[in-house]
Amino acid sequence: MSVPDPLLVEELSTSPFAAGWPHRIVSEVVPISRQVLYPAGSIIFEQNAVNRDLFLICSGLVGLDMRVPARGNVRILTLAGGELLAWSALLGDGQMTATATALEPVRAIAIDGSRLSDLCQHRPDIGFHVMTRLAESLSHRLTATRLQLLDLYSHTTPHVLTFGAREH
Amino acid sequence: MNSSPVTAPARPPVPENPWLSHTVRIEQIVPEIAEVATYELAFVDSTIAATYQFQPGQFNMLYLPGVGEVAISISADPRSRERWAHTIRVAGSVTQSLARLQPGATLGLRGPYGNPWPVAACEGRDVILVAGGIGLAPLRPVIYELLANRNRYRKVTVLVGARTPEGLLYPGQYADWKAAGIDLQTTVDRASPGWLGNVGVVPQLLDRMALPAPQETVLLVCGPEVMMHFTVKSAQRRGVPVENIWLSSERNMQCAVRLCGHCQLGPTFVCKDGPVYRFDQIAPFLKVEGL
Amino acid sequence: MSTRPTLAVFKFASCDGCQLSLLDAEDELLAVAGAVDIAFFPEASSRMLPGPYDIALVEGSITTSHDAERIQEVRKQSRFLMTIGACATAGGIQALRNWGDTAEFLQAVYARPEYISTLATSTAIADHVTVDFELRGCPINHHQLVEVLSSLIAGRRPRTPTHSVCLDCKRRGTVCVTVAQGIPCLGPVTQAGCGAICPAYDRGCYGCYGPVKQCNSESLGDHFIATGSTPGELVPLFRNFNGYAPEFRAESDRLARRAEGV
Amino acid sequence: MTEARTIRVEAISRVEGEGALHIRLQDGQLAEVQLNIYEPPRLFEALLRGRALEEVPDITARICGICPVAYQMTAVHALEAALGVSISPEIRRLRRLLYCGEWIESHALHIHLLHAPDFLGYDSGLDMAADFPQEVNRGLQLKKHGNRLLEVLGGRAIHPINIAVGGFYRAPRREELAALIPDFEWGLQAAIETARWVATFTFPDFTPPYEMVALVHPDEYPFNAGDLKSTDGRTVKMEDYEREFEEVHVAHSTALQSVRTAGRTSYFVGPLARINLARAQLSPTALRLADELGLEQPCCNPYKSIIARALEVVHVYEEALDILRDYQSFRPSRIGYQYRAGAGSWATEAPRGLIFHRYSVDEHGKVVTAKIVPPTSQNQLQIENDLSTMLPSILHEPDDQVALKCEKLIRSYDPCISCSTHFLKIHREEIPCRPPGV
Amino acid sequence: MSTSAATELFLAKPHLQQLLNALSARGYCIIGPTIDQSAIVYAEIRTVDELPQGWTDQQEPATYRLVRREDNAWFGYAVGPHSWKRYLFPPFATVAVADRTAAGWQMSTPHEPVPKYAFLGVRACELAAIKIQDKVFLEGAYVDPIYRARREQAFVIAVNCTSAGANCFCTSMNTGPRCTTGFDLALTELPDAFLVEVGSDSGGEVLAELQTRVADVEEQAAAERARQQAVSQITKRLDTTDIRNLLLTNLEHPRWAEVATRCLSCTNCTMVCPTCFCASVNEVSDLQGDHVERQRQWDSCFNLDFSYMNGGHIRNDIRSRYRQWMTHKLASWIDQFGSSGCVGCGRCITWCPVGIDLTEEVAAIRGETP
Repeated sequence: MSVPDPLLVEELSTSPFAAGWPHRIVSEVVPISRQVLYPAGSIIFEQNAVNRDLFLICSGLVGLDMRVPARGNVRILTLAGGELLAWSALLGDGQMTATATALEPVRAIAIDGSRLSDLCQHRPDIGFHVMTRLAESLSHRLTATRLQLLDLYSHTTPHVLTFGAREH
Repeated sequence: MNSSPVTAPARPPVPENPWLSHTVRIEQIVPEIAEVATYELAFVDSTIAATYQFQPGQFNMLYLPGVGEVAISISADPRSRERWAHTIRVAGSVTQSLARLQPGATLGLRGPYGNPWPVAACEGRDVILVAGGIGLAPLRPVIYELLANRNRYRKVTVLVGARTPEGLLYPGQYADWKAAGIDLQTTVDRASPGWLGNVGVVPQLLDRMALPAPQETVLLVCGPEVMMHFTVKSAQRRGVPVENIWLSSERNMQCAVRLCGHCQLGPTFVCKDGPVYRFDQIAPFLKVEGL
Repeated sequence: MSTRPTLAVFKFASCDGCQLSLLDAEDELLAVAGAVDIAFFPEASSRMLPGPYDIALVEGSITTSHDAERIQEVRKQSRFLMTIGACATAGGIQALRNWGDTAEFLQAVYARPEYISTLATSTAIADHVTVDFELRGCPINHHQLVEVLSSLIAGRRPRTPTHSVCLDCKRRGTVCVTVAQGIPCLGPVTQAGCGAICPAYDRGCYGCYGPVKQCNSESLGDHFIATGSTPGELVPLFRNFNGYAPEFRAESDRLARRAEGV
Repeated sequence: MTEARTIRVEAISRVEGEGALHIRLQDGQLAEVQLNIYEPPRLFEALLRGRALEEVPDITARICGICPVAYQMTAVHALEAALGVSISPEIRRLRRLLYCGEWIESHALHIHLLHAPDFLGYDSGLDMAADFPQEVNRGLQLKKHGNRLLEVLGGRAIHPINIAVGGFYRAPRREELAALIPDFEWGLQAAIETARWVATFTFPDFTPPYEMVALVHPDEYPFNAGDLKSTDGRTVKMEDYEREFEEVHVAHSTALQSVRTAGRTSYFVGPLARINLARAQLSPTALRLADELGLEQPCCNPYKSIIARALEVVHVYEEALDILRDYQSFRPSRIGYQYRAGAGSWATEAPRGLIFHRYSVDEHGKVVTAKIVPPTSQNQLQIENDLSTMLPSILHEPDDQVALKCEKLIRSYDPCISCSTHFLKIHREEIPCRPPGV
Repeated sequence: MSTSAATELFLAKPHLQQLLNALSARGYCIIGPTIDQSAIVYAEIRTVDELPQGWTDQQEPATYRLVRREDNAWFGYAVGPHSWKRYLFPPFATVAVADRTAAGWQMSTPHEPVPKYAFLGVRACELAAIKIQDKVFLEGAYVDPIYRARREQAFVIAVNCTSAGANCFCTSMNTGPRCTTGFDLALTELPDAFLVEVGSDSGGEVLAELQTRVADVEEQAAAERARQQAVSQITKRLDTTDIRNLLLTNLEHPRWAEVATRCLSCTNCTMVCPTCFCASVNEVSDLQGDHVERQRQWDSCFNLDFSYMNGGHIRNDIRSRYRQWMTHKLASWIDQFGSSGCVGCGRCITWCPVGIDLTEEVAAIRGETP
């Protein structure tokens, strides 16, 4: 295990994910984390592929696309700095539900999902902090998705009759 | 170069008959997005044109004789002296009929009415404008005002959400606004092919923003009620005080002069106490379904 | 002028009163006739042009299998199909058969009932085809008809008042016959449009314009019972010209069950 | 080999309600004439059973939107007969006034919008308005007067709401009726002009022998009182109506028809019958005008019904003005009554002719049986007979001309098919009437 | 002589006709109580014979009956189905007209003659109601010209209540039954006379033309007893303690749903209410659409379409509409106009076809009744 990158420690501890955590917990997570960079246009992971990393986006925009039969790739969400990506790496079996593409140069912290999971399992204090932040993030995501579902800007076009229209 | 700020004009003399409209002519119709167009209106009577002033956030009653009247926010530059822009979406009888008119046609206009956006309260502060859909129209006069006196305000951010990229209002002006020192971000609920920008709802843009001085940040929100609700929640979570949050509300508007009773929202009349409210003034009533 | 919308008037089981309302708009009739192209209106004109039509006014309810087919054809030929009156909108007075035994009804009226072709029910046009707009009334009000036609000619969606008869009574200064005289009146649950005539003539409203939106017929029925009416007496009050409109139907059925002690 | 020719008018226009005409010829000879009424049955007589007798005027009005008052008047009189109610002279006068309103609106409609176009060669009164604006507008004004009178007195023109067993729910205030007087004074003059105008039309030479029947009263023009008189000299009391007239199935016909019981012959009702039988009771102006216009006495040309109708309009304007000028509001507007089991029948004169109702009621005020014979039912066999008489002389003409001439003849009767409570298309198949679950 | 500042004058009963004559001579159209449609309504009257002499009204929730009094009092009733707002804020009025000209639409104000009304028989609660409507129509940033024109010309003759109806609760609202302000003349009825109080200069001028004299002490005492009788007959109460906050903090109270099972949303309460001022404007045009009148008519928050917006209804059930009406009347009115919108006349209780009693509803929200 290499010496912790001080920049990584700084980045992680000021991120919304780990902000406010006790140092001892951050320092447990740092060793299983690494900085990653994705050039614009590159694919971070593919739908249905297995990905073992949980990403904490530091900067840049990531598009999440889902394949829909007959419609191709549909972008369902974009994520940006401060947001979590690929939570299935921690909660699921690592199979990704969407394809993530870097729409801009993306800088992120990748946390090894299986080791984080182990850590959470053995260290309930770490588990509590990680899962709380994950739950918050998911809760926001769920609210946002609900708002999207509400289709707030749609409106039914009134029945317009076009014959005999007269100028006023 | 700065021009003078928009000061509250001396209240125009109360008309003898508050229902009486002035005749305005459609000078130009600018198609914006699907079913939305901006109508540039000019008073036929030049003496009225000379005295007519409005403040950002106020609305006019546009009247099509035989069809009816509708409240439309003024989306013009508050310094307009000849033409007053109204961005209108086809939604009901009046707007349907308006959509069939051509430049040169006349209609009635009375106003301006209602409480304006608190432009003075924005001075020296970070300003965030959040607009959803057609909600950008009532905020556009504020943008004109902020741009005209850009140095009076600190960071100015405009967050615009729409259903689709095609639903983003005034796209042709974004580059100018950005060039003039506004951080403008857009997001859509549903991406179209080729859209490379944000996908997601507009409160998420606010979530991502760095708010270095939330206490010194003013938030002006206009859009569907639910969108405003979540935007305000997000801002409150980030520490923006309720007294710095303003939003523009909507109700059935008939007289616009607090005489007909239609537009009540809790103990307020939207035509008189709104449409722009300080959030804490109506917060308890926005929560109640069917109020 | 070819840009004038074409108008057609179709009749099903009815009394003709609603289409007559158009001819009763004496002051506006010639103007209407100038603003639309009357393509099919047998009651008024021998000229009967084939469809399609821009505006179809449909009077009457569906009571025969032939009419059930004919309305499909009318729908196909019509861009904007508007029902006029209680028969077309709710089945009309002839929908009373829907609660009875139509075969027995026929026997009561005709010496040779076996010759008669009819359905057992009288149903609204909307039960058969999509209806774009319903103009209520038994009969419709010709001012409303002209207003709706004007709005269609002008290309806007027609709107007619959706408030209760009570509001119109109060506007015209009529004293409530239920409160002041104890006369059961359907005004509170009936849609306005007639001009609130009956109470102005010292009698209760009998619901010519059908149920007002979100009407609370049950509360009204219960109140009449609490103030001395029997459920049985109230059944026919709800079960008449618009008796088969869902809200009135539910209330008359509820009262009928109460009358029977169910 | 025989050659068959069939002429059909699928929808007779400018009549109220829906009917068709089928003419079948066999070897050039007229084989069958059918006035085919396809107005769907609405079963009023059945659905009246069990309803409160107070509802009868409201419900029977819905038989016909053109002449609802005729149904209401006949119903209330028949029910009053069943209950033993005598109405006051004030109520009687108001009822005459109400009938004036209906006659004006119905006659003005028929003359100007439905019938005159036949004489002047138009598809409709609306088309005719382009060339005869003054006449059509005058007609609309007259019609409007009739409707306004119905509105003041009845609450509304179609299906009035103020007609009660025993009288009126509310007697109008004096001012309400007095406000109509200026219009009616104008209307009387306009009605005279209309009569003079229609008398100038060219009438086909067609005068079959008719038995005409109308209600005749010694002191008043036929409305809602009197005895039934026939041009054959007989007089029938109202209560004997069902002995003298009956509704029958005729083998070759598609509809129920009312006939003289004796001999099962047709008879003629309506304006022409009334003028022929009660010319002396016409108002002074109408009577003078009848003489001025040279209307024969008796007149047996059905096409000249339009003149009779126009004279009746003059009459009712004059009568209405008399009533309006003398009117004072009164109480009670409605005579009280006790329920009792019984039966009553009555006949009145609808604009288009005699109408008859009979009801029996129980001691709780509920209808037990109802019988309604509308005017068109009484004229229908006569119309068919007329067609049979006329057709041989025009059969050489093309089908469309034959059809048009038949339609014109039918229209002169102002048939009101909607009120054919039991006119139907009969087909010889039994259709089960009870669907599952009912 | 009474210590009261106002001197009461004695007017023999038959001489009330002199007052009507004096007002007619001044060009007033006199509106007063009279019997029509089985009720005491406000309509144009010319003589005192048209007053409901010897009649009274018996009121209960959803019930109003005209009954004979034992005496022949001329003003011996409570309040009827009509209120004066019918005359000051007419149910129909044309607010503007538009005409299509070669130069486009021209909008103008219709100039209709303004009726000059004298109101006879205005009760204390009704004076309070007029005062409330004054605030609505005259004291905001915008003035209603129709109301103003009528109001400015109106001559008000108040009549003190000497009896009260079962639905009266003016004492709870501090609006009566004594007429204290807002009238030109105020009468108190005695068996054979009226004691008259002058409330304005024009009232004094008119009164000067009548045959009056100063009332003696006994007469004044009798008048006071008569007025006190009304106070003692009032049994209905509405507890107004902190009512604004009570209602505005109970917007989700289960009682709203309960009352919605009874409420017909028929608008009767709002129509008979002497202070309700909601209206809507309709376009009335000829078929060519070249001449358009904008017609204002009474509207009600109980109408579904009242809150129509963008294809939906904000108040889409009876619960929210009843809540809107009652919270507006009793609570948010205070925010808007500085006083309650209720004057305690009880009309909304009498004329509700199913007898909903707002005093009971308030009590229920207070938790005072089951």
